[in-house]
Amino acid sequence: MAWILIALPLAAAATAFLVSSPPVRARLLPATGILHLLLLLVILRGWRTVPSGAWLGLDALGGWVLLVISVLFCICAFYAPSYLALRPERDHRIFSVSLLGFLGLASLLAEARHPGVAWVAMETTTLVTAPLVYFNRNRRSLEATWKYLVLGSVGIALALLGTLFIAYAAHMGGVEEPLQYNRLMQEAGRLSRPWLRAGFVLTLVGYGTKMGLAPLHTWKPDAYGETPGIVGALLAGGVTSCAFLALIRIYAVMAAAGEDRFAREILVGFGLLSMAWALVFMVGQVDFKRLLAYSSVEHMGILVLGIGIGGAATRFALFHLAANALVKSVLFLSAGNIHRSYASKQLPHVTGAIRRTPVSAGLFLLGFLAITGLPPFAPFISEFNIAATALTTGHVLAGAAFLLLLAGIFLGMSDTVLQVVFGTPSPQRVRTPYKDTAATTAPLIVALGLALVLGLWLPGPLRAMLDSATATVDGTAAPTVHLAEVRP
Amino acid sequence: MSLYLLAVLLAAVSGLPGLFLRRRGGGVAAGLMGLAAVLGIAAALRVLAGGAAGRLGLPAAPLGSPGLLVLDPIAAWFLLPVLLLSACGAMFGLGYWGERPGARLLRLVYGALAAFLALLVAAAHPLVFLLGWEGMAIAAFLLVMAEDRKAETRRAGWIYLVATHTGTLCLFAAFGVLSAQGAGAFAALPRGFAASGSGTAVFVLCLLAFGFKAGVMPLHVWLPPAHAAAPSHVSALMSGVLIKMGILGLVRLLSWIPDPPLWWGALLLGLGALSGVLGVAFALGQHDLKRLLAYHSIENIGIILLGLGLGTMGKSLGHPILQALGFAGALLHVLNHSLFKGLLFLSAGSVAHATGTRDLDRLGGLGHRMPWTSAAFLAGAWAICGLPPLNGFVSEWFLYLGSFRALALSRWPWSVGVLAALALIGALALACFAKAFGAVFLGMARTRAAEDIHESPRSMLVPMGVLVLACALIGLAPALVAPALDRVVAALGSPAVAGLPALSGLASLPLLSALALGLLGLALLLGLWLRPRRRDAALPTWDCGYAVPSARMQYTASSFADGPVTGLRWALLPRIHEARVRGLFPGATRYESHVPDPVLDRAADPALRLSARGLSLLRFVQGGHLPVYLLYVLLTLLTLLVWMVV
Amino acid sequence: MPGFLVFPSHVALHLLVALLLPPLIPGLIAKVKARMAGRTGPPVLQLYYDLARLARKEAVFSRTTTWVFLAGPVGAVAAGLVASLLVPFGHTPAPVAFEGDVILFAYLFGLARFLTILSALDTGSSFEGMGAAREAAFSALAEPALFLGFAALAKATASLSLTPMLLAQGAAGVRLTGPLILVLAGWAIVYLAENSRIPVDDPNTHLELTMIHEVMVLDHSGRPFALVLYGASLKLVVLGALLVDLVLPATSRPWLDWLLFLGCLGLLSGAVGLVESATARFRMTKVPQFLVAGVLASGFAFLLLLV
Amino acid sequence: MSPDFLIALIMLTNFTLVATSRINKAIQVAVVQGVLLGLMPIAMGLGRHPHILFMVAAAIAVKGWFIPFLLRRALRHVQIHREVDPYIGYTASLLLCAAGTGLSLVLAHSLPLKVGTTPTFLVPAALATLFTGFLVLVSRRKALTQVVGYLVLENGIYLFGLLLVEDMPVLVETGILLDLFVGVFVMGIVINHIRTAFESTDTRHLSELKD
Repeated sequence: MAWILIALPLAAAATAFLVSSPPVRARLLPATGILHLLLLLVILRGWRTVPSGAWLGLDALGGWVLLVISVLFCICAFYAPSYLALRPERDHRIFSVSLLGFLGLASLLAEARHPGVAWVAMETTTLVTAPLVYFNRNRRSLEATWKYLVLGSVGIALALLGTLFIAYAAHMGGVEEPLQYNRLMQEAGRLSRPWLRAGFVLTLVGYGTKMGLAPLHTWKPDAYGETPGIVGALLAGGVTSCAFLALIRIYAVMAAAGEDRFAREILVGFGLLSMAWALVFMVGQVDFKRLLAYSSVEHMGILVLGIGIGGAATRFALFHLAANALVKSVLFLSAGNIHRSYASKQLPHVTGAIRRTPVSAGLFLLGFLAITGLPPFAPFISEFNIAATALTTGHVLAGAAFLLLLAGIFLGMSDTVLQVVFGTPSPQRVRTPYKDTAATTAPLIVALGLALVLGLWLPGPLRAMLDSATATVDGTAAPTVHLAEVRP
Repeated sequence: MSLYLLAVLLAAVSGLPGLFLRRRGGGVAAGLMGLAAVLGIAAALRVLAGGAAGRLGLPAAPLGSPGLLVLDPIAAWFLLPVLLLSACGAMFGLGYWGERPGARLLRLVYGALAAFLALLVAAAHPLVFLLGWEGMAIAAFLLVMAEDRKAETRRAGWIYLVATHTGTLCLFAAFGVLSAQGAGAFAALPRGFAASGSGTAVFVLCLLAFGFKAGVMPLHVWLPPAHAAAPSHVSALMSGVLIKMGILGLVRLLSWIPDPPLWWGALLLGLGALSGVLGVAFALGQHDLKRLLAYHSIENIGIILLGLGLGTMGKSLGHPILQALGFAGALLHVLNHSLFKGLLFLSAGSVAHATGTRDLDRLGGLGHRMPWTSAAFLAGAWAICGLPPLNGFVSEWFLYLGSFRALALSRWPWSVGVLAALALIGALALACFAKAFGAVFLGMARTRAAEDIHESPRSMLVPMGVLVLACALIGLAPALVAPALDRVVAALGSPAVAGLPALSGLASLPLLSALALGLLGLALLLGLWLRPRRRDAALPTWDCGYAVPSARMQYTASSFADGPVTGLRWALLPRIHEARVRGLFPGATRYESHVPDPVLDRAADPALRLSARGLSLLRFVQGGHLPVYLLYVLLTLLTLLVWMVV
Repeated sequence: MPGFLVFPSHVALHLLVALLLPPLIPGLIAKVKARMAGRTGPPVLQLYYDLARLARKEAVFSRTTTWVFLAGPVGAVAAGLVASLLVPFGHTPAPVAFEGDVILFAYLFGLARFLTILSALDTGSSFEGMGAAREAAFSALAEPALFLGFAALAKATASLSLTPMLLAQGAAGVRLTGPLILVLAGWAIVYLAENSRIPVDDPNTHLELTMIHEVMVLDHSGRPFALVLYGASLKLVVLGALLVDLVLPATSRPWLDWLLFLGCLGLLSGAVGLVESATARFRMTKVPQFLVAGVLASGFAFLLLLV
Repeated sequence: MSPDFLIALIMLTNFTLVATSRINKAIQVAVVQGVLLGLMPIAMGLGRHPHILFMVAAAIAVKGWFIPFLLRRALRHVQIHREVDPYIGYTASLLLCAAGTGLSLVLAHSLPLKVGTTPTFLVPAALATLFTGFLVLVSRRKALTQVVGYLVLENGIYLFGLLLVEDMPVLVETGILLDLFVGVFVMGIVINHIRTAFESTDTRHLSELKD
């Protein structure tokens, strides 16, 4: 049954390629998105029963990530028709095909039970998203695409080598094909430690490049800055989630092999470095889309930091994946709307957005506050608990650095965001015909609403799934009971 | 409890009907807020009168802590000013803000702020507390930004947002460390915790977090600009109750600690003295009425901290009387300051509303045309200077009593510092409010703006009147609040001491009331005797015989404060712009003095600018060259591989 | 706790002295000064005549003023009278005494000052504004001197009420001599400053630019001015009582106590007259130094008590 | 030919590559390396598996013919033949390449091979080739040279894959073939776009986006 989640979007992509009417093609996106989400919800009920020898199948971890991606895709897909209608000059055949293709490949990645399959899915994801980055077809977007592709390809090549190393580690330990994750984890004790470590390092660098961990993230601001907001949202919440999934699957093998200390030290380092690097570029950032890109780097840092700290933080890192994806979609899409309205994404030109596009600007502001940890939005729950776990489980320095960096980032980000949102629109700036409509804002409101709900209440089945996913990642059987187990 | 919840709900939705009504939305909002205040205050009074504390917990209670919201005496005590001031502010807003564009949104957020404040005081779980805390902060931020077209407002809003968020992150850390103490972190902590490393961390972090909110020097950076920029009824609410939430936080923390180390109290005292003295000193140098009031909030937070410090010292030393007097003084001052500072901000708003300026040197003589506003401001000034027979005197009196008592406690006379600080604060505050009231309401109008004015509408005067009455009530009959105060103080006491002595036994409150009434009666009699009679003449001011006195010849606020400001220039570092006078017949010249904020303008701002420049120097690392980016990948890989091998 | 009507006859006497005696003191001072200068001088009761005359005369009010203008004189007298209830006159307990009345006492003077300053500012006169500014600035220094003296006495007597604090001194005897002298010195400075006497202020000068207190009441006339004058003399008595109480030896007979007290008050007035005859007014810039000396004296008194 | 001999030759091509300044020659070196790599499985005695032979054929076809063809076409169009002013000079590049090879030996030393595996130098050679590819990517300015660098980097991975291809054919073959496809896609199509948009393939033009 699981294959249908992959086949449906791919079939839709093929259809999109064949359909010639732009409006019909545009409507294919939400239709596929919602269908995919519904199917996913049905299939997810069986996450407990993935056959151990299968090549494809949704376990809790994959299900959780795919659910995030599917919801995110739905939000973007519902936003897409109105956005594409605003840009009639662009043919969106390739665009639609790429979007749908991405969904199919993300499903493949989430369902992959084998590191090789996961790698293939990741690789192809890079390929199908490249045209999205090039959507604007100008020199700047070409440059962004070039950087995205070269860095992405180098990264993915390293990930392949890493995957091969892990396979060799298994080979050394006498574990032979097929190397499903669960087999790797069960037989983790037999894997060759040096090869496993080297493999982890290579996959970390490889998938880390795709995720955008500093200093491997350098393609990110360029790519996010030059694409439409909708692509930014999908890249920041979707592609990064895919890479993160591929990475933590390998981490899970490390953890099962008892090598997690080594891995976690590196992850904490990457997490803090990413946040610090993001901080440097967020202070005084005049381009609000690049600002969001650095914010994405920051939050990728938080994700790996959470995994690195371990314990309860692992669970909240996974939770943060969802929180970040939802809020980032709000931010990127509202930034896109503001960009549309001003025909600029740079600071001296874009001020007083609250007066031109009140809804989008309000959502942008709220999204900013949410992503920086305003309760009761979901990112607050994860950020607070990651900090609390760090401080109470002996990672005092990491916890303190985490909070200091959050403070600095807030300082930098708030400066730009407030300037964009408040004040008076500069009179010289030509006013484009763009106005906030229900179609361009409703998906954002839904996303923000979901982030709010998630901060207050996680439905029982989802919580069970999250717990199981956490157990998968760090190899422990039961999740630790924690302060924020119950949310008000 | 249900009354309280209803009040929170009403406050939260008070702005909603206005979104759909074409007119009268403000009236509805004010009405709902008033209703919320009545209900909530009734609930609070019931608890303060000895009723059982209300609780709201999740039915399943897997939380391990007794409730999410608990309306205990501490909560009830803080709830009083929250709701009273919210209601007064909402009503004041009717006339002050009216139906300008954005008024609906303003009311909506104002209601939300009131609701979050009311939620926060009763929060009994870290996450609920943080929810209320941040909700309050963001709502207040949006209100500060009400006039975001002004660059000054945007800057103020940004500074506020950054300061409050920094504080919140400290709170994250503090609650994080506390969470190791078990799920019920909002409950009494074990003995010995305070002296441990975690205890120290929690205290320092809480001090930072709550200090930012309360505006303790040197964490007060956001306070003067934000209070000046916000609409006045919002300033009143912020200065009156929002900054007190920092105090609430400290009070909660102290209430969980059975054995605070001695240095906690000492640090609180030190910070209190610093805030108090410097707060009032900087207030003296201000020209902007609302900034001046804002610095006085810093001063009063200092006084409150002095009280908390005294109480904490008493707790550490096992001295119940000191504990009772210190905490009672602090808590009563919390309420008092809300009342008179709310009153002062509202009357300052009334002035700004009528004249369109807050610059002291452009006002003057408003007392003639705005008699009620001027009387209200005078009452506020009277109270904030701690002069009898108003409420400010009572709380300061408790603190004096406490620190005099502490003199006998040990050979080392630390409390003489408290006495000196209180006395100095009192004298400077008096000078400052004489300056403020004199410059705004007395003498002659210095500009046209101050001349063509009229008294504010009744909707603005009534809230001021209510606050004046409240100030007078506490000042004249402190015995009425003493039992309630005893209950709140008891919640702060250490469980080891069987019970703290009642205030009525420590201070002769009825005698004080009698003297206060005597003073009033005497003044009334004398005043009646003096009031102008038909025989009396009305002439221009004599001015030593100068024939054409003009308004410009009046002593300005800056000149008035020049003495103390010059005396304190080593601390205030005023910037003086003065043209040199040349020749026998010099032309027109001007003199200006500014007192920049020591932390914001002299430290934080330059430091931020410097670090921003420093960070921008680091930006070369991402210069757009793909090979360099690839080099990073390579270097990362090599580093990790080497790390792995080594 | 001693309260109202505990010693009815003493209370009545106390009230009588507080109400009627004050105008005599300025007369005494003036007389001493006149004699020192070789003049006959005005009658000792001159101020009583002045007050009676002013009370009858019509008043002139500036058009600039509001009701605040009247609050100054009213506040000064009302606060002074209430304060007088808290001070023991001689070795008779004050009519009202309770823990912490020292603070009320100090703050009542603060209240009087606050209202006087406002009253001056209400005229809009530049001279009066100037005087008000000086008053506000100098009082900020006088206040700590007063408070530190109280702190020293509180430390010594473990009490916070004026009556026990002041009256314990005579009985405590030799041990307190050192600190006592210092407190006395500090308070003497406060006394001169608060009552606008030379060398801080010259009540008789005619150059407004050099005045502090007098310039603040330039516009008061008639009944208000009567209250101003009365209030000033009341302050001389009440603050004088503080000084006198510190050194007054106790006797066993109440009437002797009273007599001694009144005599000492007279002596104090004479001393003020002598100081005024012998010294010149300080330059305005020297005044703060003088007041700081007072603060230091009181502060040292406190420190000595710790040793 | 023994596999060790081939490995030595491959290492030699690495050094040649970093020392060359002419783009055309760099492409030629890459072709030679691609063909040498193609011969490796046969030298290792893996020739009996038809699917491996298919992979070898595909690799040689793409690396030895298709990509060089694309590159040469682009080269003709932009009329650039030399790598002028590289970020890292040729001598320094050689030294770095040597250092990378040394490092590879050290790293490989800490990665034990299964007993009896031949050729023993496969792992250091793979890592050295990887580092060489990286070095070229990092040190050269022209997009075309960078593509060559990427090809060499991939060659390193291919080389390592040979260690596993017999035991885990599915994993290795899909991986390597897909990687090749990406190489074609990325390098072919995008270079074409860059050429038309910028009239040059100098990556200095591609550094407009920065902070």
